[in-house]
Order: sequence, then C-alpha cells, then structure tokens
Amino acid sequence: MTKIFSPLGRTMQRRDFLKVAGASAAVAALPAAVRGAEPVKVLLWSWVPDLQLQVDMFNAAHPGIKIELVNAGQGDPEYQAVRAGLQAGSGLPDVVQIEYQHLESFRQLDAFADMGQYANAHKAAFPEATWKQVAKGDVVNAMPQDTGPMAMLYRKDIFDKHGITPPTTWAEFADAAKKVHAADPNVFITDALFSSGDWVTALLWPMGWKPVSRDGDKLVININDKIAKDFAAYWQELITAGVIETKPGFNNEWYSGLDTGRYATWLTAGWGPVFLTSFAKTSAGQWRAADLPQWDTSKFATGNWGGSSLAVMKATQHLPEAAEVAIWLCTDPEATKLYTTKQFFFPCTSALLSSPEWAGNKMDFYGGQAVNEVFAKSANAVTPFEWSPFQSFLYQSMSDEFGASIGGKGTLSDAFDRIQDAVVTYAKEQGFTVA
Amino acid sequence: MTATTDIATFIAAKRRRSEQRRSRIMLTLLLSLFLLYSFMPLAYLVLSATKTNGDLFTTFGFGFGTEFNLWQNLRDLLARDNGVFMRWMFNSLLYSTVAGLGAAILATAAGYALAKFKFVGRNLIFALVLGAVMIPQTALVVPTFLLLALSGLSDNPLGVILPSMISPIGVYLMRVYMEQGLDNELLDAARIEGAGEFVIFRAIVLPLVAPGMVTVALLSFVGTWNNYFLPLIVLRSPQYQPITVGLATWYQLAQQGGGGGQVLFSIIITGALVSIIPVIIVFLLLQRFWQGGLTAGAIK
Amino acid sequence: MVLSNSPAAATRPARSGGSTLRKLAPYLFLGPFLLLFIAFIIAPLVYAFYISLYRDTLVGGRQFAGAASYIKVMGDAKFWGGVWNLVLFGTVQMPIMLGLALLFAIVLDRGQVYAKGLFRLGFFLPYAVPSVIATIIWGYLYGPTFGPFTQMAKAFNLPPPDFLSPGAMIFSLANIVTWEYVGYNMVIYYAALKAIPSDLAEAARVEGASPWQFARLIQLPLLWPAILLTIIFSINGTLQLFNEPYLMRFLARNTVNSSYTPNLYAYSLATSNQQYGYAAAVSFVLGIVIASASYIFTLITNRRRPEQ
Amino acid sequence: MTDVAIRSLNKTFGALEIIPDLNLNVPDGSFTVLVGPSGCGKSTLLRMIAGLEQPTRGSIAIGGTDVTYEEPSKRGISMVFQSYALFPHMTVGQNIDFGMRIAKVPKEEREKKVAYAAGVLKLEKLLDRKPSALSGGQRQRVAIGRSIVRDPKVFLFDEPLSNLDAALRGQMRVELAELHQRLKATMIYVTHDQVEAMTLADQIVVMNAGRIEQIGDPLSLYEKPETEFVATFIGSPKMNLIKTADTQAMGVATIGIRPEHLEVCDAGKWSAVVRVVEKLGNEAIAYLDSEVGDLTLRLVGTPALKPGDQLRMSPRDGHVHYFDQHGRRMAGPSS
Repeated sequence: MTKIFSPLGRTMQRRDFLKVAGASAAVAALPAAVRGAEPVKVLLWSWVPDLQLQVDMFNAAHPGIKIELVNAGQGDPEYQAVRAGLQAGSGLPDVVQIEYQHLESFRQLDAFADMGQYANAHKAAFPEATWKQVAKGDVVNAMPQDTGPMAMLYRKDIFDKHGITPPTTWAEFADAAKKVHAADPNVFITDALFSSGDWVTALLWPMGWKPVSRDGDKLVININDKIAKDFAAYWQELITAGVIETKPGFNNEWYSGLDTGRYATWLTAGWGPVFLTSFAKTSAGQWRAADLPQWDTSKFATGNWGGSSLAVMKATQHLPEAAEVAIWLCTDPEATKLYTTKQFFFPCTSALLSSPEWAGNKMDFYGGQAVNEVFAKSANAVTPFEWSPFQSFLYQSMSDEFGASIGGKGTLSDAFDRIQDAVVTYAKEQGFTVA
Repeated sequence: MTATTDIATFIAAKRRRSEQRRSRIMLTLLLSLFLLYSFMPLAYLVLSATKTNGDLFTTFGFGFGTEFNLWQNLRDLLARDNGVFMRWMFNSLLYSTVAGLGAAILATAAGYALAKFKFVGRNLIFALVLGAVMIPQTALVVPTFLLLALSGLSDNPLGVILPSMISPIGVYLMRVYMEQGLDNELLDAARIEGAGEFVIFRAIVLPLVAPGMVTVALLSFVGTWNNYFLPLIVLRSPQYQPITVGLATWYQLAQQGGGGGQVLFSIIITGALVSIIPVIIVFLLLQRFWQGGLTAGAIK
Repeated sequence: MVLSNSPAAATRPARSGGSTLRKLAPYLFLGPFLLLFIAFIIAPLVYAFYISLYRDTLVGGRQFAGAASYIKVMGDAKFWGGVWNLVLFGTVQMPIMLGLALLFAIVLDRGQVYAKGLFRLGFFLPYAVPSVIATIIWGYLYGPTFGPFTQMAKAFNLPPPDFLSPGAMIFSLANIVTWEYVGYNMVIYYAALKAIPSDLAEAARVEGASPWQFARLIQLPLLWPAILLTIIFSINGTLQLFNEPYLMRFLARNTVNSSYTPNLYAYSLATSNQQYGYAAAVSFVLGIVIASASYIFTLITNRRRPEQ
Repeated sequence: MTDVAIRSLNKTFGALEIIPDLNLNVPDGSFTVLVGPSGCGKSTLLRMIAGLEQPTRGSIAIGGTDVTYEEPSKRGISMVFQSYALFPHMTVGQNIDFGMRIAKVPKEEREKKVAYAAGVLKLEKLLDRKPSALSGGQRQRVAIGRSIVRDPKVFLFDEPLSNLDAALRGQMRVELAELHQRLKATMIYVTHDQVEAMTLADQIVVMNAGRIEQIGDPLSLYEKPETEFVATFIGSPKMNLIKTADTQAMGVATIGIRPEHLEVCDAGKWSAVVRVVEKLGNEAIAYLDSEVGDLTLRLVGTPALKPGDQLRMSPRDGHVHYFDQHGRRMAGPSS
C-alpha cells in the first residue's frame, strides 16, 4: 500500500482511507468537541469540474481541516480575481488553481507561499520537467495537478487512403501535408492554431525556445531568435502553400473539421485523446496516436500544453493546512486516479503514468491502441521551460500578432519581430531591466 | 352628372384601390423579407436546440437533425453542473426584477424632483446625469470592480444590482414625462388639501406616472437581463452569475484549449433558447408600455 | 444651508417645520438616486481618474505618472486603430440601422401593410435577445466551413462566403448590431410618429402632398428630436462596442485582436496587461471621444436641421 | 373676521421683480377679483395668499393671523384651479374627500360633507365617476365641491372659467355668484377677463406689471378709471384713446371716450370713414378711420351703416376722461 506522508505528520494508508471515506457521513456528523477543536477552514479556488468528489474525500480523511471549494472562474477570470485580491489585500483563497504558464506571473507579484518544507518530500513523485514547473530549487509554490505533454493524434483512414505513413519528423510532416492536400483539396493535414499562444509555445518548447528568461536581475528577451525564425519559416512555407489551415481552434467549425475529416491530424496534448472522444462521434475508431514529429531524431523532446497546479497563497493564515490540501489533492493515489477516470485529466504523477491500468488502457475510439502510452512517453520527454513573468501579455501579443500575420499582415517571422518589440517595450514599462 | 363621368369615376376609384392594394402587397413583401431576417437566427436557435452535438454541425442549419433531441438537451442543460442553469436563470430574473423596480422608483423620484422643484444645483445635477450616458462602460466597470474589491462587495450580487438601479436615461425620461404629463396644479391642489410632499408623491404622482415607470422598469429589466460586462467583472462565483455570464462561460469553456475544455454546444444552444423565453414573455405582455413611455422621451 | 443663503432669511419669522420639509423635499426625492449615482458612477470615475495618474508596474508597484498615460494614449496606434474600426463600423451600420428603422416605422405608421402587429413585434423581438446570445447564434451562422450559409452556398455550387475574414468582420459585427437594434429604434420612431397629430396628415393631403413629400417635409422634421436621440445613443453604443467583438474573438482571433475596439483594448489592458492606470486613461479618452462625437454631431445637424 | 391683509409684499424671481411692493385689503365676505393682463402678477399674488409661493418680503394675514410662512393647508383657504386639478385616478367622490382623508377626519363626517357638497353642486349621480368621464362644467363643479368641504374662510379661484366655452362660462358665473351669496365667505378670484370681473366682483383689483392700478367696485372702475390702463382694460369694446394737438395744448396727454359715448351727428367734431361694422342685433360696433386715429363706436339697434360710409361725431358731454402724460386721471383740462 502506498504510504502518504502528510505535512501534519499523519500517515494514512489506503485501506484506512477507504474506511474513513465509507464512514464519511458519520465523520462529518461528529461534533467538534470529539475532535478537540473546530476544523481549520481552507478556502480553495478551482474550476476543475466535479472536484467536490476529491474535496469530500479529503475532508473525510482530515477531521482537522475543512476545504471550502469555490469555483471562481476558469483561467483568466480567476486570475483577475486573484490580482484584485492581491491589490486589495483581502478576499484571497488559501489554495488556488493556477496553470503552469501563469505561476511565474504570480511569483512576480509575490503571491505565493513557499511550501517547500512540506512539498519537497514529494519531488520524486513527479517527472522532473513537471516538478520544475512548480519548484525553483527548494522553493515550492504549487503542486502539479495535471499536465499536457504533446503528441500527435491522426486519422489512420485518411493517411492510409493516401498512402501516407505517420510522420515522425517535421520534414515528413511537411511532405505529408502537401501530399494529403494535393490528393484531396478538402483535407488539410492539420489546423495550425496560431492564434493560440499556448499551442505555439508547446511546439517551440522542445526546440529550446527561451522567449523570456531571467539573468540575475535582468530579463533576457529572445522571442524572435533563430529558433523562432526557423519555426516561423517552416510553418510559413506550409501556410503559403495553402496545405494547412490556420483557423482558431475549439469552436464549432474546428470541432466539425476534426470530426468530419477536414483535418488529418491534431497536434495535441495529453488531455486531447479523451477530449476528442467527447465530440468526434462520426470518426470514432479511425484515430490513432503517434509521437510528436521531431526536428532532431537523435534526442526525443516534447513540450507541454495545458495542465495546472494548486498553489498556496502567501496570504494564507494556515500554511500547514493549505499545503496539506494542495499536496494531498495532487498526490493521493485515490484522488489522483479519480482525475483520470472522472475528470479525464492527464495524470502527472509518475506512479499513474506508469500504471498499467491507466497507460495500458486500450480505447476503441483509437482502434484499440493504448494511446496513453504515447503521451506518457511524451510526459517523460518534456524539456524544461521558463515562463515569463507576464505570460498573459505575452500570449496576448502572440495571439494578436500571429493573427495579424495569418490575416495578411506580414509573415510569421515578422510577427515574431513585432512580438519581440511589444514585449521589450512592455517589460521596460513594467520596470524590468532588459538585457 | 352623366353616366359616363360616373363610370369614369368608378374606374378611377377602382384603379386607385387596386394600386393601393398592389403597394400594400409590395410593402408587405418588403417587410416580410426583413421579418425573415429577424426570425432567421431565432429559427436557427429553435431548430438547433432539437439537435445532438453531432447533428449540430453535420446537418443543415435550417433543418432538423437526424434525431429529435430537444428533451434530452433540456435534461442535459438542467443537470449540468448540478443544475446551475436554473440558478443562473433565477439570478437573472432576480437581478433584473430588483434592478427594474428599483430603477423605476429611483428614476421617478429623481425625475420628479428635477421636473417639479426648483432648488440649488438642479441644473448641475441634471447635466451630470445626462453626461453619465456618455461614459464608456469600461471607464466605470474596471474602477467599480476595484472599488468593490476594496469595499468587500466584489462577488456580491449587490455589486451588480445597485449599479443597475441607476438609470440616467430613466431619470431623463421621467423628467420629461412629468414636465409634460403632470400638471403642477394637481400638486398645488394636493398641497392646499394638506397633503405632505411624500403623500403627494405616493398618492398623486406615482399612480399618474405609472405608465412611464413601467417603461423605465422595462428598460432597466432588459438592460440588466442583457448586461454582460458588469456581472462578468463583478461576480466570479457561478452561483451568483446571471444567465449571460453563465452561458458565455460555458461558451468559452467549449472554446478552450489547454485541458478542461468541454463540448457543450447543444447545451449552450438550448440554454440560449430557454434564456430568452422570459424576456420574450415580458415583451409580449408589456408591449404597449414601450410605446407610451418612449414617446415621452423621444418627443420634446 | 439652502435657506441661509437667501438674503431675506434674516427678516423672516420662524418657519414651520413643514415648510422646511418642502424645501428639503427635492433633495430627499433625489437622494436615493444621487447616493447610488455618486457611489457607482461619480466615485468610480474619480477613482478611475486617480489611478489614471499612476502607473502600475510589476517591478516597483504603483508610481505617480501624472499625465503620462494620457500623452501615451494620444499616440497609441492600438487605441486609435480601435476608434478607426468603429468609425468605419458606425458609418456603415448606423445609417443602415436607423434608415431601416425609420422606413419601417413610417410604413407601419401609415398602415399600408398587412399584419402590422406581427411586423412590429417581429422586428422588435431581437432586442429581447441579449447581445451575448445574439453573438453566439450569429457566430454559428457565420461558420465558414459548416455554417448554414456555407452549406447553402455549397448546395448551389457558389463560393462560400467567409463572414469571419478580416475584410468582412466589420460587416458581420455590424449585421449583429443591426439585427439587435433595428426594432428598438423603430419603436422609438413609431412612438414619435404616433404623437404627430393626425390632422397634419390630412392637412398635407388637402395641400396635395404625396406620401413621400409628407414623410420628407412633415414627418421627418417633426421626428428630428427622436432621430437625434437615437443617433446619439447609437454613437454611444458604437464607440462602446464590447460584447460582440469580445465573443467573436473566439471564432476569429486572426481578425478580432485584443485592441479591435477601444473598450476591448481597455479591458485587455486592465486584465491581461495589468495596466490599470493606462486602462483608465484609455477609458477617459474614449469618453471624451464619445462626448465630442455626440457634441459635434449635434452641432452639425442642428445647423443643417430640416426646417420645421 | 376673515379679511385678508397684504402688507409690503414683494416677490422676486432671481433678478426679475414680479411684484415690487404691494398692499391690499380684502374685506371679510367680499368677492374680490384680481384682474389684469397675463403676466401682471395676479396669479403669483393669489399663489402667495394660498401659500404655494413664498413672498420675498412682506406679510400676509388671514383673519388677523400672520400666515406668511404657514403651510397652505393650515391657512383656512381653499383653491380652485384653472385646470380644475382633479386627480385623474380618483373618482369624483374621492377627489372631494381627499383633503379630509389626509386630515384624518372621521368617516361619517366625511361622508356627510361629501354628500352635502354633492347636493349643493348637483353632483350626486357623478360621485363614482372618474374625472375623465365628466364634462367641463361638471369638472368645474367637482373642483368647487372639493373647495367647499374644506370649510374655508377664504376661497381662492385661479381663472376657474377660462377652460369653458362661452355659454357654460356664463352659466358658471351665475352659479359662482349664487355660491358666494349662500356661503358668505371671502372669495378672491383671479381672471384676465374683465367681463367676469365686472359681473362677479364687489371689489375689483386691477393689476398691471405687479402693481395695483386701482381698487374699487365695478361701476366706479368703469366710470372713473384712475389710470389710462384701467380705462382701456375695463369695458368692452375698449375705450377710445385720443391724442391730438388740441388736447395736448390743454395740458392733457390723452383723452378717453367709451365707444358708447361717441355721438354721431352731422355737426360732429371729427370726421371718419367706416371700416368694418359688426351687427350684433341689439347693438352694433363700428370700427372707423378718423382724423384722430382709429375709433370704435357703439350704436344701439341696427344702424344702416356700411363700410365706406362717411360720418362725423363728437364725444358726449360729461363722458370724457382726461389723463396726464403719466397716464393718470385728471379732473379736466388744466387751462
């Protein structure tokens, strides 16, 4: 049985937990006097659907702590509430869900507590790249809840029809793009989501792109470096050739496009496979997963798209309890497993990634392929990445400028130049010293 | 009069009548085209609400899907996120009703003061109120949000309801309405009869300006029902959000990459359909008030 | 305070309480409204102005910046680009919307059509649809690959229209706003027309005026205050456009960027960029643009106002 | 004693002086009519008596009590308005009852009084109707009824007949006169119609530009107008005013002759040409171009005059009014 070392020094075994969970109603009914004191209330902001399940499990297992779960909005709305709370100095939760790319922005605002003393013990439970997202050395601000390592989902039927083998390199991908579109002008190898900064970042990531990094007190901004220019040139060629589409994703058109065979691949993250099954009804059974195409086949590298973490706010009055909430919700075997079956999260603990139950799950939608294995492999190949301290602004600039270039204003390469300029200006305005 | 002129008149009259009928038909056709345009998105909404997610984008937009899925969509809608949809509807109804009533009463009282009393600062106040119409939403919403956060009113329905009760246009309408439609002598007569100012307001003014008040209430009701920006910024808890923010949240959820995205199109479409029904009912029931009250403001 | 300002106050005998109450009555009637007005309009404005004088920075926090933000707005291409988009939008959309509304109001007022009530209600109905929902619906209809218009075009072997392309977006947005507000403006005009005494129409007919002449020479001038009102409202609404482009962004990020309209720009400045001070300054300048546009428009039209 | 005494009353709106300084006594039980052209301040004066406007300076006493700053309802007055000011959402009965309900008069007493007023004014059958279902005359009576039930010491009327047609106006005049005789209350009545003033008043106050031009009974005003203004304002058709070198030589700025006091005779003083003749049956009014300016002439019966006729005329002896250059009455030519 897996043992969990909690910051409160309580050790609990799974069997014990199940017992407690089974008697959860009884526990909840226990008067406070029995437990000695009122439970410490920990306010948790999260938009994870049905998280109440895990919260109930936690509360049942921790008589001294009571999580109050509030959905304060998904992504940006929640962040705005956090920023407002930081400005006002009140109205903040104890634990808050933050996507990895925004952790650095909130670190810049000095929003988080360091829960390293409790969390470092769990370092080994996660792949290295994942842990590096939440920790800086021994300083730990958040616990990883789910991730999104990149791979490629593709339509086997379309590739077979046109005699294409799934591309393993980007060069092959470009050839396949031209081939498939030439064979059927209504089919594109993919819809490149250039209006989504996070998608572009996920693809630039394994190339070693370092858009904004710190050098001591200085900020090094290299958005339009050689890596970016190579990347831009590659995609620009496909765009100019008209063999890919560049429409915004995640709208009705795009969903239909994936389902009806307009797009032969979807370059997506670990949460993609289950997500695809939720809408692609007519193409079920035709999809397969493959590794993300590589620039350099000698060292397999991927990036991450999406996923989030639970951070502990500096303002919390109950650091040990808040840390316990974040740690337990991200490490408890039952709770984390439930993410994969109930919320369909891509897991981030090494234990789950390697569990045969999850990784070996053969899905009919993917023709019986164990697609999770592909993504689990990717999860362990994600390279380290550094986020900017103003990721919202960077994403927005990317979205605006890539959008403009898709819309006819210059090339992607020009867009990278414009983003570089905008970010440098913004960083200086924000008081950073730009190297 | 001779028989021939009789016939000529008869023919002329007949021709004029048939010309009139032709122009009547032509105009009716012209308006019908626009009516088609007005109804088209609504028809699409109704038809789409009967479809499954799959049919939504694979079958013709202005036709039925392969199966009739309306009831299932409704069930899904009401079950989604523990039935939060009905909560949103209730919130919208609550905020709009309170804001509508409040705006009507406040605007009537303020309009009454501005129309029927001479006092220091009257013109300044009226100019300020009119100027408020020109202020862009963002100029107010962002600082309002910051102020609410400072005062602890953020994520509090009052942060939406109270600002929605301010209707500068309602004050303007009520002022004009009362200047034109409320005889000073009635108020003087009541004063002579010994009525105090608040008795006069309650017993004389309110009953007489009720139609104008209904118009202001309707304007504020619809304005609050349709408002998106203010509640978007002020309210973050789903249980407080009105239907517009709730639906838009689902809509964004459906358009979101990075995990946690969900395909909710049928639910959104069905929700959109259900959400406009109350306002349409309010419109149908109170349609005549639109005219009366708006005239007062438009003609001056 | 009001009473003592009066020069004659000293000569007056003691007043009864009721009289004082009557003097106070207007303030009491205005009170509740003014209280909210001050709390939710004046105070945020003052606060907005205050923060517009400061610069929020990630490093170093909030610093006094004086008029720097305002000077920056003056040369901010994104802000003025957004204003320009809306000027284009308005010059296309406002005349179409108000023209149609006026035409329908006149036709319905004359009663020269069948099923008048149906038209009046039918045209007005879209106003009941929140702009959020209207945008969602039209967004589906606009779908360039699977939208119903594309489906129809394909069925007839026509090139499918792309409502979401950079060139077409402004018209697609204009269409949504037109759809929402033609009926609303029509009702305003219709109500104003109903207020014109019917003997004017009879007098004009006796004078031999054609229906067109009557509309142009009698109804239009009498309707002018109502038209002016709707135009000022429309200028306001146009320059504050937010909901429609905000939601349309999800469908067409390539076209609708974060500074597509000034309101959208202010919103993203305050949210993504965390530049609250600058966002406030942008809002203020936008307010000044709106007020000036309304004022200039009133001046021009008052000079060219049709004779009454 | 419910006389009304007004002392040194002044009313100023901003820089505009509506009433500069006014003194007036309204005797107990009198029917006093304030008459004058519109804007002369008569309505403002009435509203100050009612308490609806506050004077800038001066005092108003009703029945010996200073009420200058008293609430309208506590002055013992009632008022009938030009528009009748009936509350449109209340029935006739409720309208009449309104003030008593406000004053919390016991129900039986209220009912008794409403019944009494309805009886006096023949409104019994209309008590349950809304004002919109009444004719102009009926509305007028309801407004008076509302006045009566207050048992006022002073009735105030603000142009109460101006919204009625001519026939009804005549009838209501008679009813008002009867009412005054029956109630014996003090009544102050504002009108711009000198006929109403002449027929109703036992004291007329002619006002002009916020000042009192003359106070007196109708006949004395007619026969001895103190000012040129009163001379022309009272009497219809208007008094002829003649300014000639002759009269000025006599030290008289203007002479005035009422239209009925011009005598047509071949040896008449002035020659004139008939412009228009209005024949009313019992009398005829002729408008003439004369050597001393436009003249109006009133003749009994149906004289055989037609436009273009030439005639001569002179003023009847003893009926010539003389005014100095300030428009004030003079006993006669000074030299």
